[in-house]
Amino acid sequence: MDLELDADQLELRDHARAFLADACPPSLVRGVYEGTGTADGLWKSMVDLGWPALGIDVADDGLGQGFIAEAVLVGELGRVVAPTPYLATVTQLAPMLAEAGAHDVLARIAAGTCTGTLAVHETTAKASRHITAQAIPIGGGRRVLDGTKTHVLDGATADEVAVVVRGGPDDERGLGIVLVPREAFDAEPLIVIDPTMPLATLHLDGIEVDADRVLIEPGSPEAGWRIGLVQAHATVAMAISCVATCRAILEATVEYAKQRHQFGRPIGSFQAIKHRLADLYLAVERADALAWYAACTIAEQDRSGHAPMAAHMAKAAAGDCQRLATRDGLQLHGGIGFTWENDLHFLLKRAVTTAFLFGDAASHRVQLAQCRGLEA
Amino acid sequence: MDLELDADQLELRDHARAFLADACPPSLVRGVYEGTGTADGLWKSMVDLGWPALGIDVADDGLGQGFIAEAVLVGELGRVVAPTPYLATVTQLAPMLAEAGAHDVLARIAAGTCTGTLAVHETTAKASRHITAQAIPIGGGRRVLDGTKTHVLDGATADEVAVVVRGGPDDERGLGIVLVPREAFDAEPLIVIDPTMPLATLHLDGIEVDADRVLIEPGSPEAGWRIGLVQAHATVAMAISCVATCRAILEATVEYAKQRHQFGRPIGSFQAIKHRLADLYLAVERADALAWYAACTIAEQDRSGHAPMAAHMAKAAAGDCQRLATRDGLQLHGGIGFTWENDLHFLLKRAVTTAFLFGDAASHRVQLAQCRGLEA
Amino acid sequence: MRLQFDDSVEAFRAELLEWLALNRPSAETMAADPSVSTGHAPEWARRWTRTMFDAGWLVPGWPPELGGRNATPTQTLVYLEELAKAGVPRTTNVQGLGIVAPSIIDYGSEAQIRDYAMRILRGEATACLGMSEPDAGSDLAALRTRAVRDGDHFVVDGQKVWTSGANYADFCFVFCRTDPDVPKHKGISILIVDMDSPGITVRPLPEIVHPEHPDLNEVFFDGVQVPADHLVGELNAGWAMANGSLAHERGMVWVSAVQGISEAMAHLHEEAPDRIDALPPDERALAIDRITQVEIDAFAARCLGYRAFAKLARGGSAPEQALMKLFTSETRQAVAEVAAALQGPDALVVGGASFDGHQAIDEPQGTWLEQYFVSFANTISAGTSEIQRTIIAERVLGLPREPRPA
Amino acid sequence: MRLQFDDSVEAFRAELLEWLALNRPSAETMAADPSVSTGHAPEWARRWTRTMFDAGWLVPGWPPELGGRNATPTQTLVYLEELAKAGVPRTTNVQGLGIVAPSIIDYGSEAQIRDYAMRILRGEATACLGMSEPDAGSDLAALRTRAVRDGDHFVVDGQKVWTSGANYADFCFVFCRTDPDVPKHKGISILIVDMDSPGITVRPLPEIVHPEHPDLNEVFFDGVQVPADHLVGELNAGWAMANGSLAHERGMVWVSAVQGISEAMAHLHEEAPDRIDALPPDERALAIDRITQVEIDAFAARCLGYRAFAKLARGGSAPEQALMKLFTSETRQAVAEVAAALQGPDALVVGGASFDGHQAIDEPQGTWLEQYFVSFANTISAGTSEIQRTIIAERVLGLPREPRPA
Repeated sequence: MDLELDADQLELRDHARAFLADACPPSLVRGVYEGTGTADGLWKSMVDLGWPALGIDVADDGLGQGFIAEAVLVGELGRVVAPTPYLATVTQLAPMLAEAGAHDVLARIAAGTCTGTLAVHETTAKASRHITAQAIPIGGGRRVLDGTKTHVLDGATADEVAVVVRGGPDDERGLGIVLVPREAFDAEPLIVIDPTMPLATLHLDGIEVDADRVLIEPGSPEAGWRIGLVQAHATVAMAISCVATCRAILEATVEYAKQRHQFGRPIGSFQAIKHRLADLYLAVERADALAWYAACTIAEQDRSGHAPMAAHMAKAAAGDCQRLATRDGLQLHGGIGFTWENDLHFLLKRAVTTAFLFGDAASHRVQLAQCRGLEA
Repeated sequence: MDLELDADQLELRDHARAFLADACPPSLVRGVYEGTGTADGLWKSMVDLGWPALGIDVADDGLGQGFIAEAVLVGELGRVVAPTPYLATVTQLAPMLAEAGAHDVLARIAAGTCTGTLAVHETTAKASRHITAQAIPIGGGRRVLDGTKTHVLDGATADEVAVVVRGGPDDERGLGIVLVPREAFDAEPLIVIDPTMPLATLHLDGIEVDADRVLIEPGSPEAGWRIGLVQAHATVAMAISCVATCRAILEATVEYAKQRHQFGRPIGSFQAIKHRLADLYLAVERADALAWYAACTIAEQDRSGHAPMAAHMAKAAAGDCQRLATRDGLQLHGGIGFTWENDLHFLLKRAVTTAFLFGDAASHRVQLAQCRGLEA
Repeated sequence: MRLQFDDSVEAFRAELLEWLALNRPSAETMAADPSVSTGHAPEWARRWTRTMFDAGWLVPGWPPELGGRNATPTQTLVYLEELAKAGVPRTTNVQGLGIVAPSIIDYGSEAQIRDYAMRILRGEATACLGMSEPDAGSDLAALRTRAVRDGDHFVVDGQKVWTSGANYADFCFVFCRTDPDVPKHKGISILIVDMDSPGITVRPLPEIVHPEHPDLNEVFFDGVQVPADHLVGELNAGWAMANGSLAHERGMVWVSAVQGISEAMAHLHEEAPDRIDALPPDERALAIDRITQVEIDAFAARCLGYRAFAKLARGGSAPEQALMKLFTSETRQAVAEVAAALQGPDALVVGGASFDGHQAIDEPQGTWLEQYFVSFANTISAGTSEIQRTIIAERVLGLPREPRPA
Repeated sequence: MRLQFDDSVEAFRAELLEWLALNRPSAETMAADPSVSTGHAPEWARRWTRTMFDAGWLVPGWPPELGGRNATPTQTLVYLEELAKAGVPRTTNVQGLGIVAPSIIDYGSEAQIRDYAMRILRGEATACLGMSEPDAGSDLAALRTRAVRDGDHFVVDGQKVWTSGANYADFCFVFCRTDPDVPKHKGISILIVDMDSPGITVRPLPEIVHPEHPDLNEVFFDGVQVPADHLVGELNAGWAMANGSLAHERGMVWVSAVQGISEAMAHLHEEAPDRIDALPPDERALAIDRITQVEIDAFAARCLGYRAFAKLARGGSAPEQALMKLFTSETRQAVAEVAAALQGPDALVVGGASFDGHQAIDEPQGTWLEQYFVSFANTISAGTSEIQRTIIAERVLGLPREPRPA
C-alpha cells in the first residue's frame, strides 16, 4: 500500500497549484461572493487545459488518467475555493455516466461542452437518505417523474442532471437513475452561505424522459449497489475537497500565528496555540490519509465492498476535521478573521459546505457501523 | 436560588475535612488496598461523631440536618477515598427506608448499629436499566425472591439490603422493594479496581421475606415513581462523591504542576498545561454546580419531577468530569502518577468507580432526553 | 443553599413584571425600526431608555437620581433575567450603558457626569469604547494611540479597531497613551471624545456574515483636538480604570449570556422533533445526544452563574467572571453548532433569515450557521477564550506565570 | 498511490509466513513461561531470538552476519506487520533489540559489538536503557548522573528512573554527564554498564495496575566502576547519539503500535454485539458511535503509518514520527476507554484477567480498564504527548520556539 502521490501526480499538483494561483486569486472568489464578477473564464481555461477530460476513459474521449489525477485537481480547486462546475460535473455526473456506459454525454464532458450534476437529496423525505422521487413507466420505455430534489450542487446551471429515483410508488428497493436536461425542469436557486457552491431545488413533477435517458433501470440487477458506488465516488471527491480546504485554513492560521504579535511575541510561540495547531494538523492529516485511501479504492475500481466503507470513513473524518478547522481557524485569527474583508471566511464557508453535502460525519459513522453489522 | 453552602454547612465541611485528614490519611487507604489494614476504626469514629444520623429525620432518631449536610460529608469522604459504608448506608438504603416509612431500621442506622445498601443492577437483564428480579407472592403477604443483583456496593458486608424487584414474571410495570438481611443470601464479593468501594453479586433465588420486609408493595400506587426518587437521591450522592474526588485529582495535579520542574521551569508555567488544567477546572465546576443544584432538589424534596432530571444532569456531568480528570490527572503527573507508590491512583480508581456506578454519562443523557420527550 | 428566592425578591419581581407589561415597547415597534449597530439607538430605544430612567428601572441598583431604586444585587439579578426573558433590550447601546456611563460616574468630573453619563442614562446619547488597536487586541498595555497635551487641549493621533457602534455613537471613551516614557501599562489615560470632532474618520468593518449591517469599525484619529477637561480621572491612571471598566462589563454579563443560551436552546427544542423525525433511525439518537449535551451545558451555565453571583455578593473576585465569560461564550457557540448540524444541508441555506437588529450582544442574528460564525465575537472580544483560560490557571489555580522572555 | 504491494514483496511475505509456521514458539510455550519484565527473556524467548538470528529473520534489513537478509524497507514493514499479526513477539527485550543493539552497532567499538550487541542479537543477553532521571524525565539535557574518568575506568554516580527491564537486564546503556562545565546538552556520554557491577542498586517501581509484575525501576549508581573502553562512541557526543537512538526506536515503532490497535479493535468488535444488545435501545446508537469513532482512528493510524513510511522511504524526517507516536498512543488509549465504557460497571471488576507477560510495549495487559491505565505508559514515555505536540508545531508547522526565560 502506497498512499503518497507518484511523480506524475506530484507534477500535476504543482502545475495545477501554479495555474490556480494566477487563474483563481481570492479577488475572483470575492467577485463571485459580492456579485461583481464571474468565474466563467476560469472554467474556460480549465477546459482548455483538458481538466474535465483528465479522469475520463480514453474510450470516452478522455485522457484516461484515472481518479487519483482527478482528485488531485479537486484538492487544488478546494484549496483556492474555486467557483467552477468541476466537482459536480466530473465527480458526480461523470462517474454515473461511466457506470451506465453513457458514452455520448461523457464525451461532451471530456470536450468541455457539457456540465452536469447528481441529484440525490430530498427535503421531503422522512429519512434524509431515503429516496421517494419516482420515475413511473408510461410505456415504450419512457417514464414520467414525480418528486423534488434539493441541495443539488450547480442544480440551476448544470446542462445535465442525473436523478436518483425509484421505479414507482411501491418499489421500495428499486433505485434507478434518469438523466434530465437542464431545459426540462424548474430549478429554484437557493441563497447559500457559500455562493461558490451554488445549490438549487429541482422540481421534477411531470417531466417525461425517453428510454435512452434511463441510465440505470430501476430495479435492474445491482442497481442499488451500482448507484452506491457512484455515491461513494462523489462522496470521496467531496471529502478530498473538504480536507484540502481545511488544510488551507490550517496553513493560513499557522501563517497568521507566525506574523501576529501580542504581548511582545508572535502568538504562534504560545504553547497553547501550538498545541491547538498541532491537533488541527493531526485532524487534517488523519482526514487526508483516509481520503486518499478511499480515493485509491475508487481509482482501482474496488468492487469488494470496501469502497463504500472507505468513503464513509473519509467523509466522517473530513467532517471532524472541518469542525476543528472552522473553529480554530476562526478563533485563532481573532477579530481579523471575523471581517468580510479578510479572505479567511471563503475557506471557512467552503469547508462547512463540503462537510455538510453528501452526508456529515455522524451520518457516515452510522453508515459505516451498518456496514460493520452494528445497528441499534 | 442560592447554590453556595451556608455558614453552618461550611463549618461542617471544614470540621469534616480536618477530622478526615487525621482519621483517613492515604496510609489507611493504602492499607485497605494492600490488604494490610482495615477502616473499621474510621467508621466507628464517624458513628461516634453522629455522622450516620446527620441527615435522618428527628422522628427517626436522626439529627434532621437534611440532605445538604449529608452531601457535604459524602463530598469530604470522596476527597480522601474513605473506605466506609457511609455512601451505601446513608445515601442508598436510608432514603429508601424513609420513603417506605421503615422507622425501626432507620433508627438503627442513625444509631450506627446497622449498615445497608441498595441492589438495583442486574447483569442478566437484557437492558441494564430493566429489572427482572422478582418477589412472587406466596400467601400471608410473604414473598419468595428470584433473581441476581450485581455491582451492589458493600453488598457482601451490609447488614440490610433493599432490593428492587418486580411483583412477578408478568408484572411489567410493578416495581417494588423488599428488604433482605445479610444472613439470608449468598453474596459473592467481586475483585474490583477500587477495593475501597467493594462490590458484590447477590444470589437471591428462593429467599423468602415476611410481609413487613416488603418496603414498597410491587404495583402499589406510584411505586415506580417513588423508587425513582430514591434512585435519584442515590445518584446525586454518587455524583457529589465523584465530583469531590475529581476536584481532589485537580488539586493534586495543580500542586504537582507547581512543584515539578522540566526544561528549567515548573511545568505548570507552560501554557498548554495551564489551559488543560483550566479546562479541567471548568469541567469540575460545571459538574459541581449541577451536583449541588440536584442536591437542592433532593434536600427540598422536590416532587415536581425535576429531581430525576437534575440527577441525570448531575451524574452525566460528573461522568464527563471524571473522564477529563482521570485522563489529565494521570497524563500530567507523568511517570510518578503511574506508580503504585504514589497515592494518585486511589483517586483515579475511585473517580472511575463512582462515575460508572448508578449510570454513566451517556446513560444519564439518554434518560434526560427521555424526560424531555426526545426518544429515537 | 436553596432553590427559591425569598419573598421580598419575589415582590420586586412582581412589581417589575407589572410595570414592564404596561410600559415596554412592543415587538412590532422594535422590529419596525431595528437598531443596526450597538451605537445606534432608534427613536423607540431612546424613549424606552428615558422611560426606564424616569421610573427607576434603568439601573435598579443605583439611586433614583441615576435611574435606579437602590435595589439589592439579588434584585438586580432578577431584573436582568426578567428583562431578558421578556425579550426587551435594556439598551441597544450596551457598552454605553454597561461600561462608559458607570465609568464616568465612578471616575469622571461633575461636568462629565452631567454632559455625558446622564445623557446616556436619559437616552439622549450613545457612546462607544475605544480600547483595541491593530497591534493591541487582547493586550491593552501595547496601545499606541497618543494624546499629547497642547495648552487646554489634548491632541489625539492614532487608530482604534473593533470599535463596536462607532459608526453611530455620539462620543467615544478613548484609551490613549499620555506618557510614552514609562512602562507600558503606566502611561495610559482616558479621554471622552465627541465623534463629530474634526480629524476623526470612522471606517465600518463588515463582518463575516451580514456584511450589510456593520457594527465593528476602525476609528482613525488625526490631530483630533480634545478639551483637557475631557480627561476622565487622573492622568496616566487609565490602566486601573480599565480594570474597573472591565469589571463593570463583566460583573453581571453572564445573566444575559445565560438567558441568550436558554432562548437559543428553546428555539432548538422547538425545531428538534421535526428535524429528528426526518433522520434515519440510527442517526436520531446521536442528534438527540448532541442536543442533550448542550442542554446540560446551558443549565450548568445558569447554575454556575448563580454560584458566581453568590460568591460575588460575598465579595468574590474577577476569576469567577473569567469562568463565566469562557463557559457562556463557548456554550452559546456549541448550541449554534449543534443546531446547524441538526439541520444538515439546510443549514447552508441562508436566504430566509431576517435581520431584527442588534438588540443585545448575546443575541446572534440569522440562521444557526450564521449564529455560529457570529458567536466567535464573544469568544474573541473582551479577552479571548485563550486569555480567559490563562486567567483561570493563574488567578484561580495559582499556577506560575510564564517566565518573561529574555 | 496504490493499495497493493508488488509481487516481490508478496513473495517475501509468503516466505516469512512459511518459515514462521514451522519455527515460531507456540502460544502455549510462551504462556507457560511468560516474560515478566522487558529485561526478562525466558528460555523460549532466548531460543526464539537465536532461531531468528540464525535464519536471518531477526533484523531483516541488516546483513546476514547481523541476523538479517538485506531486506528493503517495504519488506521490513511487511515483516513487522506479519510478526505482530501472528501474535509472536520479535523480542521480549524491546529496548535491547530496538535501541541498544543498533546504537552499539552504529557507534560502538568492535569489542562492544562483539561483547554486547551480538549477545543481544543471539539471545544471550538483555539490555536496558538508562536515560530518564528524577529531574530529567522528558528533558534529557538536564541529566545529572556523573561519570568521572579515573585511570582506565569511569566512576559513575547518580540515579536513573523509569528504567524498563533494569530488574532483569544484563547490562544498561547509561547516559551520563562527563563534562559539567559546558552547556547542558554538550557534556553527555554513553557508557555500557554491566548490571552486576558493584555499586548498582535496582529498585523496582510497581505500577498503577499489576503491581506484582514491575517493569519500571529506579537504578542507583554509587561509585560504580566502568572500564573506560565501555564508552560508546566519542566522549561528550551522547546528545547526537541519543537522537540517533531515539530515531532507531521511533522509526517503525508505529507498525506494532498500529497492529496493537487493530488487535484491540478486533477484541472490541468481538465483545460489542453482546454488550450493545444488553443496553437500553437509545444507548445502543451512542455505544456504536463511540466504537465507530475509534474504528476510524484505528484505520487512520494505519493509513498515516503507510504514508509516513512512504515519506521515510523517500528520506523523510522525525516529525512524521512525532505524529505517529502521538496518534497511535492516544488512539490505543481511546480504544481502551471506549471498550471499558461499553462494559459499564463490569469494567470495574478486574479479578478475572490473567497476566500473559510483557510481550510487547504496545500490548497492554488485563481488563479494558486496566489497559486504559497502562496505556498512559505510551502517552508519557519516550516524549510525552505534550512534547510531541510541541515538536509537530515547531518542526512541521514551523511555529516559533518559545522565547528563552529571562
